[in-house]
Amino acid sequence: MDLSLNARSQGEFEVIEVAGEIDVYTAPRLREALVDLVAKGRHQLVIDVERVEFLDSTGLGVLVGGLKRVRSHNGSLDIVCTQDRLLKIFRITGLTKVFGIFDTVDAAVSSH
Amino acid sequence: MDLSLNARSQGEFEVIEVAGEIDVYTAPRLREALVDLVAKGRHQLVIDVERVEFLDSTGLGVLVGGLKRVRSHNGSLDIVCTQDRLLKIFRITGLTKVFGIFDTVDAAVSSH
Amino acid sequence: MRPVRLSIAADPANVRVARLVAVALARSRGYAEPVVDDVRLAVGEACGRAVLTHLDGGVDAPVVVELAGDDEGLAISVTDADPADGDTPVITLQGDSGDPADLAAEGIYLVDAVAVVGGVADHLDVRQGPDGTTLAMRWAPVESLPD
Amino acid sequence: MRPVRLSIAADPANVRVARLVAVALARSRGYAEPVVDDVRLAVGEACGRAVLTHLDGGVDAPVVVELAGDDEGLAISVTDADPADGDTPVITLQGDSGDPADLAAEGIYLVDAVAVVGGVADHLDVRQGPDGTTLAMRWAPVESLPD
Ligand SMILES: Nc1ncnc2c1ncn2[C@@H]1O[C@H](COP(=O)(O)OP(=O)(O)O)[C@@H](O)[C@H]1O
Ligand SMILES: Nc1ncnc2c1ncn2[C@@H]1O[C@H](COP(=O)(O)OP(=O)(O)O)[C@@H](O)[C@H]1O
Repeated sequence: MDLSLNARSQGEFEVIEVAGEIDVYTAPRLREALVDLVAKGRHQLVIDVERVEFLDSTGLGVLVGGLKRVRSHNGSLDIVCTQDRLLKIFRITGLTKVFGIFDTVDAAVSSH
Repeated sequence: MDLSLNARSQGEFEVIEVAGEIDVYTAPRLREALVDLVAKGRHQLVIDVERVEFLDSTGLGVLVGGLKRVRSHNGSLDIVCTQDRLLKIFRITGLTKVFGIFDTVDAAVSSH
Repeated sequence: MRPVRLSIAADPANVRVARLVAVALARSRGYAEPVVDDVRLAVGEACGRAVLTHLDGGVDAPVVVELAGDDEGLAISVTDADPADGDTPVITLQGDSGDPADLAAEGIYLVDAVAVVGGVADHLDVRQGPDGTTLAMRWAPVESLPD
Repeated sequence: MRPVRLSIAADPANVRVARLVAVALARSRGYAEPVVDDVRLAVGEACGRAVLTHLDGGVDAPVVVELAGDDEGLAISVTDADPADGDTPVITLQGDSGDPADLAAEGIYLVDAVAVVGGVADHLDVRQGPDGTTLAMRWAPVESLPD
């Protein structure tokens, strides 16, 4: 399964739904998408990984890179994730302390 | 996916439903099942491969072996198969001329 | 995709690993499912044949599967390490093999695996060398590859 | 299941082939899905790291993955062919790496792949030799194997 990306605006937030595998092969496409959004002035990002089947440290690196980028514009990057197998890798890498991780897009948006 | 076998009597016929993969690894289990049935005096066999996902020449060899065995008791061995990808290998190997191949178990049974 | 080589110990359980890799490669190259089915079958037959050849001959070396996809299509070869000698049956490609039911002594080579490979690959090349036999299969490229 | 060796050219697209083989092996050995997920992740991380190491270093040789399951569990090793020299970052296992967000210069080694492997394998052994680095991972056997 390859990577698929779908972005939509929800008020001042941009919600990116990611499906498939975020790995060493596909992570560059996610990075491009994030860079494009930030370049267009979208700095409040919510990344929904509920339909992601695999996430590796390259993918996490891209998420951290996105976070850095939006923060330099006083923006935010939250994650929507309830899957145990993905939460596990956020935990192992200590990234649960870095990202806001929410059960739903609405919870992420209303946290601000 | 491994091999699963399920046999039931339908009058004088024995219907064997096979699911999964019949290959060089699992074919011996199918052979054993056929040998057992013949040893129990069941010589009218219908093998339903509708739920088989993969069949190789080792599996075909076991089917041909079963056919030989029941024929020596004046029995029969018919195949129930409508899947193109399985029919293709029966065709390539010339076995469409050797087996009765039917769309349903009832069609196989009522052909006798 | 640059090439992948898979070496499997001669165990029937390993043949499905080779099928799996071949299917993944074929799908990633954009082949339609009927072609993917052909690739699965061809690789399964070629590896099954090689594994049984090793087991029969007591050959300890692994069976080697090489897979590559490029602009010229998909190329997969399966090599056994069974030295060709007088005992090795001459492999006849396709051909009119007569009634398979007559052959049935329930041997493993009952249905000719190589003929099946030849039936589903676009091109098959059988090379018998002193160190073993290679079945080299090719499939033509798909018309339009996905990005 | 007797061993399988997979050699992949250093291409990010090939890492998923290695994951696929590892998952197939873990499932065939009867591991529960959460362990299968760990195996998938560990092999993905180890191979991703090795592939990027080869690409960074211009190393042409393949990355080698060896997989075996036996009564002592599942053993998978991933070996790169990047000679250890002064430039090779010393790999620190797990450990307190501080705030990952501070590290983020968006480099590929931002999140330590080896730490992830160490986090999901039952046992990890890192061997750095003159010819390359091997990550040797193990998982304990499942309590009761299926027939
Ligand atoms: N030399 C051989 N010739 C033909 N088939 C073989 C040979 N060796 C093994 N096989 C096939 O492989 C099957 C499984 O082999 P085996 O080593 O018993 O594995 P397992 O114990 O996991 O079933 C056998 O039942 C047989 O059909
Ligand atoms: N030296 C490298 N360091 C880090 N990542 C790399 C390196 N080489 C390749 N990659 C990663 O692999 C991705 C895909 O590589 P590439 O050769 O461009 O394949 P493709 O053209 O199929 O996408 C790159 O976008 C990059 O993220």
